[in-house]
Amino acid sequence: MKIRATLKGDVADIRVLIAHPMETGQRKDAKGEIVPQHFIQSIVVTHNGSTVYSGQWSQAVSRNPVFAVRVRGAKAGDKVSVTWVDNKGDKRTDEAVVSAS
Amino acid sequence: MGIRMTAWVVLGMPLIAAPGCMSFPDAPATRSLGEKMVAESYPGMPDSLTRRAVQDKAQSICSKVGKEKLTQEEAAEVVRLSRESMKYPAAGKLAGDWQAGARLAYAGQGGRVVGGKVETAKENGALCSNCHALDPGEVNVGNIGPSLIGYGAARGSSEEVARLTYERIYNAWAYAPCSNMPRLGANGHLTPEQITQVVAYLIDPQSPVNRK
Amino acid sequence: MNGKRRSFLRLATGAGAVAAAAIAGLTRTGAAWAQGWNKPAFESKAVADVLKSLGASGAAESKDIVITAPDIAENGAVVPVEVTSRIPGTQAIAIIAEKNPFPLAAAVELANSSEPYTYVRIKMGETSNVRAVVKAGGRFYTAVKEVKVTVGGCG
Amino acid sequence: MRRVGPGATASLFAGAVFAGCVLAAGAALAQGKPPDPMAVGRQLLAEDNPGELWVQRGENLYREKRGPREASLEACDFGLGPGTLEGAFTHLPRYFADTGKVEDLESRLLKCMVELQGFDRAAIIQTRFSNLDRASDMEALATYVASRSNGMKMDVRLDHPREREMYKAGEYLFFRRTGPTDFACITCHGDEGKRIRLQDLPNMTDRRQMQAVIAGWPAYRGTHSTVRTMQHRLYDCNWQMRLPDLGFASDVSIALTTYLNYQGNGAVIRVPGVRR
Repeated sequence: MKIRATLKGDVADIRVLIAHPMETGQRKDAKGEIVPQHFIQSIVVTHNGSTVYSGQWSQAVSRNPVFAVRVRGAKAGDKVSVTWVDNKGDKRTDEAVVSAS
Repeated sequence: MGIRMTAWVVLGMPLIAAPGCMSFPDAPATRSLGEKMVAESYPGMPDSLTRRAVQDKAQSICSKVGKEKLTQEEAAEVVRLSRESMKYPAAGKLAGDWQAGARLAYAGQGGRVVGGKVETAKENGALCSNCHALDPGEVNVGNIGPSLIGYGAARGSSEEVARLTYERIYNAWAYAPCSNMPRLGANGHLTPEQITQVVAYLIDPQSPVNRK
Repeated sequence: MNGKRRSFLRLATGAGAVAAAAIAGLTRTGAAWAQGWNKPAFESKAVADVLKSLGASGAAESKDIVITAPDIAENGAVVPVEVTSRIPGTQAIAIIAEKNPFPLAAAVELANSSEPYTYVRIKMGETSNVRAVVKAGGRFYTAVKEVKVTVGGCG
Repeated sequence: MRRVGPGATASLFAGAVFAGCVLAAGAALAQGKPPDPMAVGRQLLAEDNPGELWVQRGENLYREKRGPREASLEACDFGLGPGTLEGAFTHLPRYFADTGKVEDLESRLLKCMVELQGFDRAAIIQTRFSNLDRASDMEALATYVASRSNGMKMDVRLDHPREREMYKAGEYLFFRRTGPTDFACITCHGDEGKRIRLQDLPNMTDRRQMQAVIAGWPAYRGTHSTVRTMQHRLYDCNWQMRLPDLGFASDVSIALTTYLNYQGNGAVIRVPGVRR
């Protein structure tokens, strides 16, 4: 995961890149076998510990997902965390700090 | 790095040199080097495929490096070779089913190689829309070749127009030597029957290409 | 986050509890977010059913929802969709690709401190309307934009 | 992407909510052209680059002790001495005395993975390109190493006679028509304002357009959901030309890369790029 949180005025623009296959369950692999669904279902972004984005996604979100959230009242040094959980129960959390643009 | 830099500085040369200041292999040496590379750069491929990377005579003439121009003699030779290559459908009719041609015109697949195998799934597409506008209602078209919107409306659908169109698809270089247009029939990418379908798509008054 | 916001994504059934629990355990405000994946909404094949599952049936058309997405997408696998709401009190935004086999792509709840904005890249199987649904002040609003999906390159 | 100026990627976090829209429409109006129906998408896709995830992964792979010899790649020489990555990519391809060959980034990585780490050459070549079922170490490593020249200018020198041979051979191949489509590189990349379907084709006889190309490879390709290297770009063009599979790190590929990179000299490297 890669999180960029950049300040513009008092708004933190939080942009997130995630490495995830986001399999739809419709694709066949090289052997012609269906690749089972494997996608992020829930994703939460916090700003200084408060949830600012609580998303639910389908398999239609692109492979290697990219998403963004913008938070007011932010300042440089604020803490941001992103946590995702997929349909297999895999999860991951990463953290970043808001930087001045 | 240090040594390279020092050498240039000592010699008082600019750090970025233009190719003109250096000695390069001449054209015949370059050609033989390039051809040797081609012969060695498709390892593990069957002969039936490596043969594709060997130039025929017309391709060789048409491969002018840089701004070098085709001579009149060369152009005439390409036209001659191209006329020689012409083959026509067994049934004789040069304009087929325009609706089948419509499907072919927008199809870009066929004949590509992955892992030493030629893709087999479907028939070869005619690749037209990669480079030409055809149906004015279709925006997803290229512009490497001229727009063919209204092709038949402008020319009619006579036997002569059908023949000219067929030949320009079968081997475009008979009319425009060394143009960007692939010699789709002569190279075996399309069958004569497929070409008649594309001809119909271009000239048939019912075709969207000619819709007012 | 208040109770009303939660209802946008609340899951009627127990499915998705694994995901919910995992998130709950990992975020400090987890308890407020201990709702699962909205299975009925995500598994609906008809747009009307998606809206119903989101509680958004009868959402009002609004010019105050701006969808920024390409008129023509060069690659259906990666269609960027940005939704901005100018409706006061925006609490949640959903993105629906109407002709996808399962139209609901994402449903997002936002905090009071979040800008009324969401951005995500989605897959689109064919040319289709992209519909945004906004929940604001407990009411639902919607807007659409057509995205034409092309086969790129040499096909 | 090519219609988006270099400044666009810098304005990543424009505070104005509709910045993407306004910039795109504004640019079109200013030029008196109808708005480009793909501009919004291109701009949005240029703003966030999943390819950055490959830089991270590549760095880990570079530092990690791997392979039968349990060695990292930190002793790999990309032309500026073992372990020096900064600026190394700007001079590639170049002649290497230890192999007696002109090599590009990927061929050099291949050599080091075989000789330093003890990996099987054929196995690396087998997995040189990722697919949706399998990642490629080569793609991640090439992206990381190239990214260490970010901000520097492409500067292929052609000091060595073998480099000059490669350059001339590359030029010859660039114009060489072959295969069932009669294509050469120049067929699609020699004129202004050309497209294959809706995709713009850079005119590679124009130095500035060539620089824009060279600045951004390896690149994250949205259609492939992965980073691709120049080796893959050339392989892919070969595939569209209906030629057989172009050999990885083959002389044809390195000669073309030498020609292209030299033509793109002066390009400020910004890797990974973003491509359709």
